Amino acid sequence: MNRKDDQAVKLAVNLGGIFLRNPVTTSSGTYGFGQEYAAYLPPSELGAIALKGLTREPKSGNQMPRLAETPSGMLNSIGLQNPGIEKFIADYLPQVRELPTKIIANISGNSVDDYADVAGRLEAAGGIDGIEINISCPNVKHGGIQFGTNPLMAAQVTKAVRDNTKLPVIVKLSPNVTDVTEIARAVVDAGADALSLINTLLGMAIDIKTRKPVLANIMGGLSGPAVKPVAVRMVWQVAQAVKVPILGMGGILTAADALEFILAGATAVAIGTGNFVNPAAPHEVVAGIEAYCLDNGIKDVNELIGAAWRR
Amino acid sequence: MNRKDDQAVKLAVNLGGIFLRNPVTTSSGTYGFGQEYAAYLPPSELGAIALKGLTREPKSGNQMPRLAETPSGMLNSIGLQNPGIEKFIADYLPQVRELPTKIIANISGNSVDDYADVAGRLEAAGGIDGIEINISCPNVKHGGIQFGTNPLMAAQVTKAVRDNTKLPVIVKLSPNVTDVTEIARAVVDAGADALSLINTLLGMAIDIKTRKPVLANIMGGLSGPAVKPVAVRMVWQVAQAVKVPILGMGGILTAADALEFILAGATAVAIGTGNFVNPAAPHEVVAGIEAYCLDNGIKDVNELIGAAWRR
Amino acid sequence: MGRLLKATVLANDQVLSGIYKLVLAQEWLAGEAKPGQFLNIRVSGASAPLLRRPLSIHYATGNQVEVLFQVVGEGTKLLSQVKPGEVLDVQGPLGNGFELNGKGPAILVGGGMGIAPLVFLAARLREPICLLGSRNGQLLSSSGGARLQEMGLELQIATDDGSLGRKGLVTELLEQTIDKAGRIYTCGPKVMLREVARLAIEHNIPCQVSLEEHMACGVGACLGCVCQTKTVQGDKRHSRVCTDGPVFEAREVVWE
Amino acid sequence: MGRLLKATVLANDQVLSGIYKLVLAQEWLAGEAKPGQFLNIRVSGASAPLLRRPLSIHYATGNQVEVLFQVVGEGTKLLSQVKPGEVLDVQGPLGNGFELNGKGPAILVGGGMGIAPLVFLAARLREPICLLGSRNGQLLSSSGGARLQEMGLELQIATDDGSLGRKGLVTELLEQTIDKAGRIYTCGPKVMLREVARLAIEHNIPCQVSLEEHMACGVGACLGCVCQTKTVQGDKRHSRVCTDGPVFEAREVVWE
Ligand SMILES: Cc1cc2nc3c(=O)[nH]c(=O)nc-3n(C[C@H](O)[C@H](O)[C@H](O)COP(=O)(O)OP(=O)(O)OC[C@H]3O[C@@H](n4cnc5c(N)ncnc54)[C@H](O)[C@@H]3O)c2cc1C
Ligand SMILES: Cc1cc2nc3c(=O)[nH]c(=O)nc-3n(C[C@H](O)[C@H](O)[C@H](O)COP(=O)(O)OP(=O)(O)OC[C@H]3O[C@@H](n4cnc5c(N)ncnc54)[C@H](O)[C@@H]3O)c2cc1C
Ligand SMILES: Cc1cc2nc3c(=O)[nH]c(=O)nc-3n(C[C@H](O)[C@H](O)[C@H](O)COP(=O)(O)O)c2cc1C
Ligand SMILES: Cc1cc2nc3c(=O)[nH]c(=O)nc-3n(C[C@H](O)[C@H](O)[C@H](O)COP(=O)(O)O)c2cc1C
Ligand code: FES
Ligand code: FES
Repeated sequence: MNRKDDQAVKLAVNLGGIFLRNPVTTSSGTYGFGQEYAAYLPPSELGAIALKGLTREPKSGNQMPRLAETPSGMLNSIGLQNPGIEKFIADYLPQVRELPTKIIANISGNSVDDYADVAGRLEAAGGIDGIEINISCPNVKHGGIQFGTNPLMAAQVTKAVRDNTKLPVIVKLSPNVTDVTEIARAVVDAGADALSLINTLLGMAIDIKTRKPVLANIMGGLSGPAVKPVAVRMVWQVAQAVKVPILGMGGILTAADALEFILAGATAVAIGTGNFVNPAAPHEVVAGIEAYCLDNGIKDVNELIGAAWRR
Repeated sequence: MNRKDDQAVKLAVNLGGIFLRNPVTTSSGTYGFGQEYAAYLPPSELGAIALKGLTREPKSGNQMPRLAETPSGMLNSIGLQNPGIEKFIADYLPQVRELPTKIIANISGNSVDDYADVAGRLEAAGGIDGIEINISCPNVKHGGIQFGTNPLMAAQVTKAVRDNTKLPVIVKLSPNVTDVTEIARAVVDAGADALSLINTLLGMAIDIKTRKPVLANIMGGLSGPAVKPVAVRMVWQVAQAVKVPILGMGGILTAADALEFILAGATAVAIGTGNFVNPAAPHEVVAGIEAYCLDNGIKDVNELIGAAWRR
Repeated sequence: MGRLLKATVLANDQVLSGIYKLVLAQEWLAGEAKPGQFLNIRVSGASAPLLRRPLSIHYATGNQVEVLFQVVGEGTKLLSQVKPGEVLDVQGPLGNGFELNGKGPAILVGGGMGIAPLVFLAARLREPICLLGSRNGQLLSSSGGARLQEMGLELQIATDDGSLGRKGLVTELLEQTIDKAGRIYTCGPKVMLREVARLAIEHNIPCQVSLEEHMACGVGACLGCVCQTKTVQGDKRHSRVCTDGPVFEAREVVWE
Repeated sequence: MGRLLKATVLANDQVLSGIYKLVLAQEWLAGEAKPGQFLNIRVSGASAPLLRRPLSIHYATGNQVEVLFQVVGEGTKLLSQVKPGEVLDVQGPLGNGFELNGKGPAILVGGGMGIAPLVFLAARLREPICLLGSRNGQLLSSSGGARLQEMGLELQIATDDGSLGRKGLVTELLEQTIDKAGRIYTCGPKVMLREVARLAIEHNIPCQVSLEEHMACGVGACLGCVCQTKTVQGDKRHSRVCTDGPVFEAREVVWE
């Protein structure tokens, strides 16, 4: 008998064509290529893993220091260090493919063409269940954030990827914008199957001893519990503005945090910085969501999506 | 002999024509009309006090709950509760005027005319050292945030106030924008003598028990240490984009926090949420800045302004 | 007027699962404190939990101040871990407190943890009658009931499960006793307060209610903790629970 | 491979102002730990301080694991307040550790708190010679010097103030001793490591350096902790200090 049949609560969700066994995933850049935490948490317990951001060419990333801890959060400026799509497919994908969960590849580029090319190559290589377009990484000079703050460019990138792959396409939105719903509508119109939000808030820290920015890259992306109120607000706004499912993230540590996102309108959630604090967090979040459903007579987690505004 | 002559370190700064005895002020909405904390901290120790936001008509503010604590921060949706400009001038200003520190009135409105009118009446009443224009309050339906996210409207409001008063005009910027420097340039061109930033980040929290937003107003403003990295980043950006002095704020609890803002380019700083946590914070911040200067052979705190990028 | 104080922890004992009695050495505070006032206590040196926690003064005498609190979240959990000898950052006394003067027999109506501040109040009144309600007898005793009994006062008790006193609501006790009342003082859950206020207004008896709201500053500066009040003329306004209260006259509050 | 573990605190004593020795009961960890590896310890149940703190294994035996740490900020301050009997959330053992096999006499070069992990290393090597440097003698003894002496090892000491051993730098000691060395192991401040590496490369002696970087995950997932390394061919890349290190061969590191 299938283990799922035993479950009193249905946890499976459909994230724009990616079918997740439960709504809990791990976010891009915080879970490597899925191997690093495998000893701490069986990947089979996860709805999906989003891989570290990939680019057409290899990238050695930013100079050090790349990290700074902040109140209830952290700044990072990794700068998309990655082996490049070719080496990824040759050296890493064979192992990634074996992971017993859904795999979402996260892609970045300097041009529309870069994005389309990387997406196409990933689909051709096989073993990837969805493409997450990172139009919002604040840590690279060219591309990245510009695409994420301009609705026209965001739509262009989305359409190019959409046209070059049949895989479900998720667009990851930047929170560093005046109106996140404007970008959301633009990329959904351009063919996005789902949206993920939020990427990191642009922030910085200054070392008062050296009187210089702490990060070599000066600015970095703020993540962790500190950003949760902003993230929940944006999920709430976007969920009411578009019809595609949302992968909600930003500061999730516990099941209560994850439920805030789901009630705000997220179909699934991603844990990023939370993994660093507690590698068992995804496990605890799945268990906590299940317990919450049981306690509240909820038979299917899908009933909770957007329940804070859907009446 | 004047006490200031004894000081080894010169702490006085000029905030766009408001001369502060030291760079430490308290921020609007967190310090009432300056009386509430007087028993905890002699106002004479402060560079200035910014008063709770004033409007043309009295406002009873938003429904309860108005507060939610978040990781290293808090959400508020007070909704500009205030007695209105007329009653303020009649009943509160006489006491405010007696406070032994500089007084910055913070004003909001539903229309350009509202702002100009309130500013004019304050100047006529006397006893106010500067006007801070709040174009960025996320807690009111009309006006407020719309002015703060649109450079043209922000400039309009600034110009109207500028034309209606000779008092120094500070414009308080919203962080909920794609490019804060765009708004900063617009209001400086329109005549702002100084800028203050950041106001609160738009956020929300959901109560998973009731499955409703915690705040009656649904969304609120995020403040406290959680937002500090975003605030420092914006001060850094704006300080390099405009020539007017900056009043930096967002999450300051300690002298080290305040110094980050000054090094990023702030001429003075404001403590908001930090007062709630530690009513002695402004005192400790002044003492800490002085000690830092002494330790580092800095004779005048003005030498530190923007030192993280000025070479 | 409150002050920012250092207070040494003399004891912090669990009196029942999840309920702690914190005893602080703070002479100035003990001398200044009035029944119904509260403290704003910093529970962490780190930035989370950020805000102070408002807790009523349970009792004050000599150089000691007591607080009785229930662990409900992160802040009270941290407070429960504080050990004797540690020094806490305490702001207080805050709020207006109860008006002790008044005519006729005083009836105190306490529900749940709302019983805690009534202990200090009872000690300052002449032979008050105490009507107490809680989920069960153990909880009731631990949240101040036992202490009131030791003080030799007349107690009437109601519990949800009937494990102590009558099975039912404390407001049912009040209905039976209200005719004897010259004035009423009450603290507890909102639903209870509303019913006590309703009865008091109906019987035209002065009634002081102690309200609770989430707070940020505790000193009237942030306007985060307001409740709706009305003047005799019926004009409504937002009053601050922290400084205009926490104690209000029942008929001034807009109970909706 | 590291695990997420619960470890009971057996002791957490201040050995010198600001330096603490934390003793944990964790049998699996004690069995698994190798010299040069580290733990990632959660210092708060609240969200601030958020990240775990990386701390080297000072010693491990039986069912006990020891950590020697200096209070430098909020996280280590909280850790210093942990009391015996409390249970800590510990992740480890992490990192690759030192390669114990090698030819010729082993010379250990430790500076400051970098002496701490060398204690565990020394216990697993045959008669290593220990060159130790610190600001002063007290600090040197408290950060592992005394322990190494108790182990009956040959110590050579240099302090900044000359209060113990020679006045000067530990690298000066190394210059005098390096001809005896078959291999070198070193841990300490970056400037010291760089000089040790330079001498070792100059004399063509294998040298393992233990690096330190700010970390977020500690398991190789976030790429936050990288350092520049180079292959024999001179190709440069970013290697993760947490998993590719913290121990690197001196000639693989790009010392700029
Ligand atoms: C004037 C006053 C007197 C009080 N006296 C007592 C007392 O004597 N004994 C006692 O056990 N409790 C008392 N309370 C309630 C006490 O303040 C809360 O239980 C406590 O703040 C919860 O903090 P937490 O971090 O454990 O819970 P969390 O739920 O994690 O707190 C989250 C946030 O909500 C606030 N909060 C949560 N519940 C309340 C509440 N009921 N009232 C106000 N703020 C709340 C917290 O301060 C914090 O900012 C009093 C409250 C007020 C306003
Ligand atoms: C592999 C490794 C092993 C270590 N072993 C020891 C040891 O055995 N004994 C010991 O006393 N210290 C050791 N350290 C240093 C120790 O991790 C830091 O002193 C500690 O993290 C400081 O935390 P804090 O909150 O007290 O200081 P803060 O300065 O307040 O910390 C702020 C942030 O910076 C990080 N940080 C600050 N200093 C360092 C540092 N030197 N290295 C890495 N991160 C840092 C903190 O983890 C935190 O995220 C080791 C570091 C590494 C990387
Ligand atoms: C160290 C680090 C690296 C990240 N790298 C990427 C990346 O490569 N691509 C991407 O889309 N997001 C990246 N992110 C953003 C996260 O996926 C996530 O959107 C963000 O951190 C907010 O979630 P959190 O608060 O749970 O971490 C990174 C975040 C961190 C902390
Ligand atoms: C309770 C509260 C009320 C506020 N009211 C106002 C206001 O009336 N006008 C205004 O310009 N800013 C208002 N603010 C914003 C603060 O002045 C400040 O910009 C913001 O809180 C960031 O600083 P902080 O993190 O130090 O609090 C308010 C903030 C808080 C927390
Ligand atoms: S808590 Fe700030 S006004 Fe009452
Ligand atoms: S700390 Fe994350 S890769 Fe090393």
